[in-house]
Formats: sequence, structure tokens, C-alpha cells
Amino acid sequence: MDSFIVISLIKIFVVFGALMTILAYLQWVERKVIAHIQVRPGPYRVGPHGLLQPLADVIKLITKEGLLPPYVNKPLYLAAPFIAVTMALLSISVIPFGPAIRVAGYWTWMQLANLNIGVLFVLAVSSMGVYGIALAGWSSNNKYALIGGLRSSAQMISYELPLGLAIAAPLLISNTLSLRRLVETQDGWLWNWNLFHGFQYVSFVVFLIASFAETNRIPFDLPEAENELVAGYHTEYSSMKFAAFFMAEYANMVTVSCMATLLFLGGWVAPWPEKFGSGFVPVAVFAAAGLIALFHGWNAARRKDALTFPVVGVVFLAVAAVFLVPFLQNILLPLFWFCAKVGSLLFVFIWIRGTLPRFRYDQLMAFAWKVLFPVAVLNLLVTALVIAVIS
Amino acid sequence: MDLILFLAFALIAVVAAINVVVQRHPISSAISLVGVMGSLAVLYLLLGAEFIAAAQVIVYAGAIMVLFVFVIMLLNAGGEARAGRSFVASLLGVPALVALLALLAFFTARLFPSDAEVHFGGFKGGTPEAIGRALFTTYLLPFEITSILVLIAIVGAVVLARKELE
Amino acid sequence: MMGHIPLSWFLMLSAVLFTLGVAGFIFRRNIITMFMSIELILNGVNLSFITFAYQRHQVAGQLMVFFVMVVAAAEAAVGLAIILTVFKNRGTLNIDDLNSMKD
Amino acid sequence: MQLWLIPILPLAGFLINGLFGRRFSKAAVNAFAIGSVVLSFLWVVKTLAGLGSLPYTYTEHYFTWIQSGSLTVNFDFSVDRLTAVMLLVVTGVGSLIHIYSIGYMAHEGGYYRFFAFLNLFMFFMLTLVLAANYLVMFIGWEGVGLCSYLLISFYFDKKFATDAGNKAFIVTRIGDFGFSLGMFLIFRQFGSLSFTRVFAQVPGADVGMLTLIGILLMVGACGKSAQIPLYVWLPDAMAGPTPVSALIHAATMVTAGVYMTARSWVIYTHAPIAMDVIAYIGIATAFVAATIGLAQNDIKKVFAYSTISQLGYMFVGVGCGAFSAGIYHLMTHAFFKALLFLGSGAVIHSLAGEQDMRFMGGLRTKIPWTFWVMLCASLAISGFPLTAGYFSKDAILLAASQRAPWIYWVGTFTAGLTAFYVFRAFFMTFFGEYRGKEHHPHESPPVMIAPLVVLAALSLIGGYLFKVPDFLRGVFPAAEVPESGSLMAIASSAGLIGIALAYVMYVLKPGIPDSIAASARGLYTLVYNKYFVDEIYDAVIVQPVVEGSRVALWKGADAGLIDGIVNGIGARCKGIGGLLRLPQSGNARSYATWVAFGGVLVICGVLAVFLLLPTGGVR
Repeated sequence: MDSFIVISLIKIFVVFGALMTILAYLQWVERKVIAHIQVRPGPYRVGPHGLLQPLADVIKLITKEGLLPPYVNKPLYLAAPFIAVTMALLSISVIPFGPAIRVAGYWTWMQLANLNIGVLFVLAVSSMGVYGIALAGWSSNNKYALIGGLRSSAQMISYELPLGLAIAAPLLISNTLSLRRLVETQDGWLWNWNLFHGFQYVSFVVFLIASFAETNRIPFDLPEAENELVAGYHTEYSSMKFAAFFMAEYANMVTVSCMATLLFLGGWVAPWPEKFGSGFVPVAVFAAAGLIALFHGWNAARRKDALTFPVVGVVFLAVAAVFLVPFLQNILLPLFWFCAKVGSLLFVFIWIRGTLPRFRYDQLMAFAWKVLFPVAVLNLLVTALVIAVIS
Repeated sequence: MDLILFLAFALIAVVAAINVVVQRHPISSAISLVGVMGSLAVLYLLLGAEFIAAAQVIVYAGAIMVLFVFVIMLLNAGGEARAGRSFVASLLGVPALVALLALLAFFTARLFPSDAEVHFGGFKGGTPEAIGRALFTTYLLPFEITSILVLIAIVGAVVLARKELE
Repeated sequence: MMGHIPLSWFLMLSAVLFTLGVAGFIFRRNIITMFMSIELILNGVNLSFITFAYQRHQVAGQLMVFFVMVVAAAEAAVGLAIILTVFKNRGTLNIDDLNSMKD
Repeated sequence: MQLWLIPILPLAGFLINGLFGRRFSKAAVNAFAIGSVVLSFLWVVKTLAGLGSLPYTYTEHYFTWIQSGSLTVNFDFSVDRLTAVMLLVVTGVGSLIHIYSIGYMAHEGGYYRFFAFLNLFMFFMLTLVLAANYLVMFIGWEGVGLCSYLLISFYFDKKFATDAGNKAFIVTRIGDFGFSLGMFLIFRQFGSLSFTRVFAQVPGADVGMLTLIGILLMVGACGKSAQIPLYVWLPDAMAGPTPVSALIHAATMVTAGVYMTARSWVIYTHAPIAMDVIAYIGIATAFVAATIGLAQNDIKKVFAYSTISQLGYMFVGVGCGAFSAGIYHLMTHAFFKALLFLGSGAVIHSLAGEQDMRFMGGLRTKIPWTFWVMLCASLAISGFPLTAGYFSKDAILLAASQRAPWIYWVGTFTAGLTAFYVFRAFFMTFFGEYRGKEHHPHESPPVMIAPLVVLAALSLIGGYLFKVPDFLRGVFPAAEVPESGSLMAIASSAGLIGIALAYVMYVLKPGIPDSIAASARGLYTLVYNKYFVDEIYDAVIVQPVVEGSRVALWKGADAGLIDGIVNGIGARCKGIGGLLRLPQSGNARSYATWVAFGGVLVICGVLAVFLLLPTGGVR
């Protein structure tokens, strides 16, 4: 019992620390990717290739003055970012990153808490996330913020339905609500994944679109549409409170990417069994990355690169070497595949942001109710019918 | 452990419920009500109703209350004005409430002696599978009827909230 | 039996929530708050249902709660639509001002 | 054999004329109405020809009409020899009367309505006749009653017509009530209403129950066939158009009671008391109606009472076990009575609506065709040897002599009376001087005369043509009718004496009747006023009911009690409402408080119950 608590505490710290870092660097990645899409370098000043930019941002946000505007509803104004970030981080707790592993003689899962209704938990928590935004918009006593909050609540209620329906279809195929079992049913080959196994392309797409709306990302970022609403619901927020909203948004992105991975892409499962050599993919990837970095360091385009690229290359090679250590492989391989899948989805999020314009509000609603919802219902019906016929 | 959980969340529930009643602004009441529902969800988990707990959060806290908050924000009505209390309400209401609570408490204490106890895991019948099985076999007719009810509610809400056509 | 909770405590809590809901319904003037008080009452009753389901080891009580939720959702949709319409026509949410049925 | 076509054709005629007849020309109405009935007649002929000698009952099942518990009622039609006779009479005479109506109704309003109702009547009558169980028969039974009501009240703008319709409907309703009760008893006793099933079970059944059933059915027959004590509606029914009187109130509908009784012969042969009752009622009706007929001046009333009297004969025949004789007389009576009515209709038609015989006379030369056909009919009804009535009436009287001699003697005397009053009417109409107003009587159009001639022929030779007793020998048990020449001679001579007497009194010495009437003033007044039966009914039944309704039910129960209660409730409600208005503050929260308060009370009540219980709680 005690060891359970200790292990849980350790896991919480590890996951929380990693998540915070990832969230901070996700910001950097996003800026970089969009910058490259727009053919510009992006953050470049702080650290090599702006690698220390997140750190600088964090310091800036912490040290900034926390401005409390007059005429706000103080308790709610203060509670709103807290609610938002709490709900965003809460759902991470049930997401499994990998299978059970043995660390220092203890078997444990790479998951903070296992619920046999994990999917429902994630849905529940994400549905609570809207309060943070709505309350922020309302308590700011600012009409832009209020409109942002209204939009957000309407949008999230509307898109929760197709989201839930899209989730239901893979759940039907896997016949469980436990996130662990969900992954276990997709073990083996690529075509065992729910996406391919159950022909869930439609619900995957619906899920992705709805999760864009749920996370208020472009093209559904109506609640914070800069050119209409200044900054939407967080117009009146500054410093850490503003950072909290930011963090919540990125945490939500991570959550939905994790969910998509677990539901459709087989979670931490490799695309093909290890005996066919999937275990060497990370080594190859990191080694190749390291070699490329070394090559670029050799033919440095800029003066600084001659120093930084070889360092990065050596780090990559070291990571590749780590993946060769047999007893670490059990831990790292699932993690690698999980991160790879989640990372790809996050890249899609950023990619879309750099590509698509924003919807108009009525289009957004019409799209949810007249396109996405019927499609999701139809997909669920067909899936259920097929399952009923087959079994 | 169970006792601590119960006491903590019962306390939250009671305090939040009192807050629902005494808060002057509806949105504060609404947030407090969400608090009540959240803590009740935890208690439901304690009682082995895991699906209902999730549904409580998703449906009640996540959908119904969001709707309330949405409407409150949309109308942006201010706090309640302090007006003279209804004569009947204060004359009958307070004693009636006190009597109601006392009676309910008495009832409960009398009908359920303290030897009946609750501990987490004492009842495992509330899984989604069990609920679904009951819902689609024994309770299929009520289920279908509620679906019709919901359809009617959708139509009704649309008709009521629709803009008058010129 | 350390850590076990008397069943009646749940029912007491349910009674308290119910009574608070009734109190809110009686003493508040804002229709929306009154409406939320009804939800509070329903939640109090739901807790009783779940408790009885635990006591009887029957899933029926939980199903009742499920149905209550569905009905509450329908009720909220229609009720809020009515409130919107009332506000649109009367410009007030104060129940004491909505007394045109009196005369 | 598509029996259903027989009633459906008139129904189609009814629907077409009833729905669209208003826009049709008279020719179109004629085409549909008469065409449907004639087609129906032809279909009957074809069907019967196809069925041959009908050694057994031919049944057609259409659908299960009622299925409720042990009660199963099929919608079945069946044909046996009895039905065949009835079908031919109904459709044959019906067709002739339809044709006659073209001429008679030519100048009347509501032309299409008349024919629609007539067709509807044909539909119901044929349903009645074809029915294979009591309930389907009851449809027809009630339907013809309805049509009778509709057609008696045809001149609905005349009060006496609507009154007569109401009277007919209400009085026959009493009989129908008896029929219904009989039907219920049949179902209770035999578990079925189908003729074949019921009759198969009759031989073993309780005689008392059978007697009760028989008498109840007879009550129905009395209502429909205008027997004592329910005969009073028939004379008034003459308020309808004359073809209606001929078709419904002489030839077909009123014989439904006789038909139903004959149809139920199995029950009656096992219930001799019921049969006796029928015979007694029949002979009493025959005699009473004949005496009333002696003093009537309205030509249609004379024939109406004559009809009642002849129906009494049929009842005597049925009641004496001579079912085939009863049906035989039913058929011949249909011929000559329809002819009498139609002939009187022709007379009335030629006199522009005059019905009182005191204003007729000497029409022999003016409307010769009518004169001759009426002569045939009068001879037939008087039982003049070798006419149709001679055979059938003698068959009944012979059967009666077998049963009880006094019935024979009363019947024979009545036959004499019949001959007398019929020829009284005949002589008053056609002989002597014309006593009417300035008017030129004219012969009826050929379309009216032609059916009369057919019927006259049938009245004369129908007895030979259709030897009904022989035809029905297989259907009914053979009645042992002795070939007694002396009895037949007595019966025939009674008729001849009656004719002679009438000739003496109304042609040779027209003063005699008045002097007789003067010398026997009391008796004459009694007979002239139909024994004051209507007045007695009025005083004994109608007035008490009306007055009782007025005083006890209306003034007392309705106005006093019920209105008092209602008004009192209203007043109390108002008072209590005034009190209840006080808490109705229009304040939703106070309502909520009341609800909460009520909830507390309910819990208190439940708590009290629990505290009183010894166990003190739910386990």
C-alpha cells in the first residue's frame, strides 16, 4: 500500500515535469513550424535556434505584473484560469503511455491512474474544461471577453456531440472503456489498429475536427479570434493567469492527441511486431538524425551552427545508443512509439494552424450540426450494424 | 480512507449547495451547483456507480450546467434585487423547511439503522456493461420513451427559442 | 470497521441537499436560480437512488438516476428556452414580476 | 353463387342515389334504383336456378364479424327453400312496386330520396332473409325498421307523418327489445347464434327455456308484424306514400315476423306453449282487426287493418304448426295486398289525393283498369274459390281446425268479415254515384297499370303457380292437414256470404249501413274508433310515461335534484373558489411553499403510519 503511494507520487512528478517541459517546448515547436511554413526562421535569439525561448517566456510571464482589472468578478476571475488548467491536466492522469514495466523490482504501469471507464473520464473532464473559458469571459466584465466565452461554451457543447459519437465507434470495435484494454486490443500489426481494422477513417477525421474545436484551435479558434475580439476570453488576463490559459490549450492538444492515438492508432503499440525488427526503428531514426546533424555541423551555414549541430548530433547518437540497451528497451520502445504518434498528431495541429483560415461563427455551428453530427451518427450506425452482423 | 473521502466531499457538497441558495448572482449559484455535482460524482463512485458518476459529470456538469451558464451569460442579467420577502414564503417556508429536514433525517435514522455501512467496492454492479445490459433489456421501453422525450424537448427548445420570422 | 461509512449518512446528505434545493426554490426570485434549485433537488434524490442501489445491490436504482438525468437534460433545454423567451418578452427574470396570471 | 350480390345491388343503388341522386335526372334515378332491384331479382332467379331443387341449406361464409370470447358471429348468408320463397317474393314484388313508384311518385318532391330509401329497404330486407344467424338477421331487422321509419316520415314537413314514423319506430322498438332478449337467451343457452348450430341443439334443450325464447322472439315478431298488442303503429304508418305501404307495410317488412317465426320453427315445435300463444294472438288479431276494418272510411286504413288481420292469419298458421301454410299465405298475401294497396294508390292518384271512400264512388267506368285489378285482388283476399287467397287461407283454416276447432270457426267468421269489408270498400269506391268534389278522375299511366296487371294475374293464379306447401315439404315437418271438403266449403261460403252481404248493403240498398250503425250505436262507435285502443294506450302508457317524465323526472329529478345539485355545486365552487383565491397569490414562490408544506404533511402522514406499525420500519 505504501509502495503504491510512493510509486504513484514518483510517477506524478515524472509525468508532471515531463508534461510541463513538453508544453513549454510545444510552444517553441509551434512557433518554429509555423515560421518555416511561412518561410521565416522563427525564434532564433535565445539559445541556439531559439531553443531556450520557452524558458525565457516562462521567466517573462512569471515576473510580469499580475494586473487585476477593476470591475471584474474577482473570485471567478481568479478561479477561471485555475479551472482551465486543472481540467486540462487532469485528463492526462488516466492516459497510459506504455505497458506495465518493472522498475527497481516493482511492476507498475506507465499510467498515473487506471480507470476502467477511462474514456468516460477523459470525456467528463474535457467537458468541464469549458467552464474555465466561459467564466473567464464572463467575469472579465468585458464585452469581447464575454462574446469569446459565449462562443466557446456554445462551440464546445456543439462539438462534444460529434466527438463523443466519433469515440463511440472505436469503442464498439474494442468493446471496452478502459484505455489500457483499448490499446491491448490493437496489438500486433498496423492493420490491427482501430483506424484500419475497423475502417474508422470517418470517425478518426470527425474526431480530429471536433478536437480542433474542443481545443479552440484554428480553424475553430473563434473564442479568441484576434482580429475580431482582441484576444477573446483572455483579453483581460496577463502574466501567469494568461500563461495558465495558454498551458491549458496546449495540454488539451496533448490530451486529444493522446486520445486519438489510443483510440485509433494503437497507443504505444509498434506498427509491426518486435520480432520483425520494429525495435530498431528508433535507433535508426535517432542515429540518422544524429548523422544529419553532424553533417550539417560539418558544413555549417552559420558560424554558430558549427558548434551546436555537432552537439545535437552527438546527443541524438547517444539517444540511439540508449535504445540499444536491452533492459531500457522495454521502457523506451513503447514510449517512443506513443510519443511518435502523438507528436505526429500535434504536428498536424500546428500544420493546420499554419494552413487554414478561420471559420465564420454561423459556419462553425452549421458545420457541427449539419455535417459533422450526421456523419458521426451515420458512421456509428454503420459500425454498429457491421459489428452486429459479424458477431 | 472511504470515510475521509465521504466527509470531504459531503462537506464540499453541502457548502456548495448552501452557496447555490445564498449566492446573489445566478452564475455563482451555477458554479456552486457544478461543485455539488462534482462532489456527488465522487460519492457515486464511492457507492459503486461508476458509469452514473461519469454521466453525472458529462451530462449534468458538462452539458446541463454549461447550458445554464450559457443562458445566464447570454441574458447577462444582474444579481437579484433585495425585495420584500413573500409573506407566505417566510411564514410557512422556514418552518416547513426545518420540519422537512427534521422529518427526513428522522425517517432516515429510523429506517436505516447504522449497522448498514458503505465501503468502496461493496457493490460492483454499476459498470457501463451492467447498466447497458439492464438498459437495453429490462428497461428498453423506458429508454426508448426517454429518447422520444428528448426528441420532443429538442423540437420544443428549437421552437421556443427560434426567432420570429418576419 | 474503520473507514466504513454508515449508509444513513448518504441519505442524510441527500436530505440536506433536497431541503436546500427546496429552500432555494422558495426563497430565490431569479427564475434561473429557482431552476437550478430544482436541479439541486433532483441531485439530492439521485443520491438517494444510488445509495439504495448500493444497499439493495441492484442496478435499477442507478438506472433511475440515468433516466432522471435524461429527463433533467430535456427539462433544462425546454426550461431554458422558455426562460429565454420570457426574458425576451418581459425583460426580467424576477419571478415576482411575472404575475400576469394573477388577475 | 355470390349470394352477396343480391343485397349489395340495392345497396349500391342506395349509395349512388343517396349520394349523388340530387343532381341526377329522374330517368337516371329510375335507372339506378329500379335497375338495381330488377338486377337483384334476376340474380335471385339465376341463383335459385343454379341451386336447383335446394335439397339442403346452401351457405356462404364471408368473414368473421365478431370474435369475442366464446361469441363468434360469422357474416354468413344461406339459402334454403324458405329463403328462396322469401327472396322471390321480396325481389319480385319489390321490383313491381319500384316500377309502379315511377308513376306514383312522379310529381312528388324528394324523388331520389324516396328511391334511395326504397333501395336501402331492399338491402336490409334481403339481408334479413338471407341471414344465416340471428345477429345478421337482426341487422336486417333493425335496418328495415329504420327504413320503415324513414319512409313513413317521408313527408317530413307534415306532423302526422313524422308522428306516425315515431310511433312505428317506438312501438316496433318494444318488439325489437324482445327479439334482443331472445337472442341473448339463445346465445346463453346454445353458445351460438347460427341457425344450424342452434337448431341442432334444440331437441335436447330445456322446454321452459325454449318457451321463454319462443315467446320473446314472438314479441319481436308481434312488433314487426303488427300483432296484438303492438299493432297500433301499422294503421298510422299509412301516412307514408302508398308504394311504401304496399311494399313495406303489406308485402314484405311486416311479414318479417312471420318469416322469423317460421325460420325458428325448430324452437317452436319444441315449445308448444309458445306456439299456442302465437296462435291465440294471431286469431285475436285477425278478428279484432277485421272488426275495426268494418267501420273505416279511409281506403288505406281499411287495407291497413286488413293487413293486420291477414298477418293474424299467418300467425294462426304458424302457431298451429302449419308453417308452410303460413308462408303460403304470406306469399299470396304479398300479391293481393300489394295489389290492393297499389290499386288504392291508383284510385287516390286518380282522385288527386282523396282517401276517404265517402267521397268516391262510381269510378268503375272512369278507371276501368284499376277497377278490374282491384276486383281480382278483392276476390283473392276474400278467398273466392280458385283464387290465390282461397288456397292459402283454406290451408291455414284447415290446420287450425286440426289444432283447435274454435280457431277454425273464428277464423272462418273473420274470413266472412274480411270479404265483407273489402267488398264494402270496393263497392263504395267503384259503384254508385260519384260523391266527390268537382274533379275528373283519370286513369293512371301505364307504368303504374302494368305492375298492377302482373299482380292481378298473380292474385288470381298465384295459388296454382306456386304450390308453396309442396315446395316447402322438406323444410318443415309435415302438418297433417285433412282434406276436408266440408270445412273448405264452409270457409269459402263464408267469403261468398260476406261478398253478397256487402253487395246488398252497399250497392242494392245503400241505406242499410246507416240504419245498422244507428241501431247499434255503441258497438259502431266502439268499432269506428278502433276499440279506443289508441286512446287506452295513450291513457294507460303514454300519458303516465309523459306525465311521469314531466313531473317526476323533469320537474323533480332534473330541475329539482340534478339542476339543484349542479347549481349547488357551482355555487359552492364559487364560494370555495373565492376562499381559495386568497392563497392563489400569483406568486410562484408561495406556490412552491405550499407544495413544500404539503410534502411535509405527506411525510408526517407516512411517518404516523410507520410509527403505528409494530415493526416500525421497512426491512
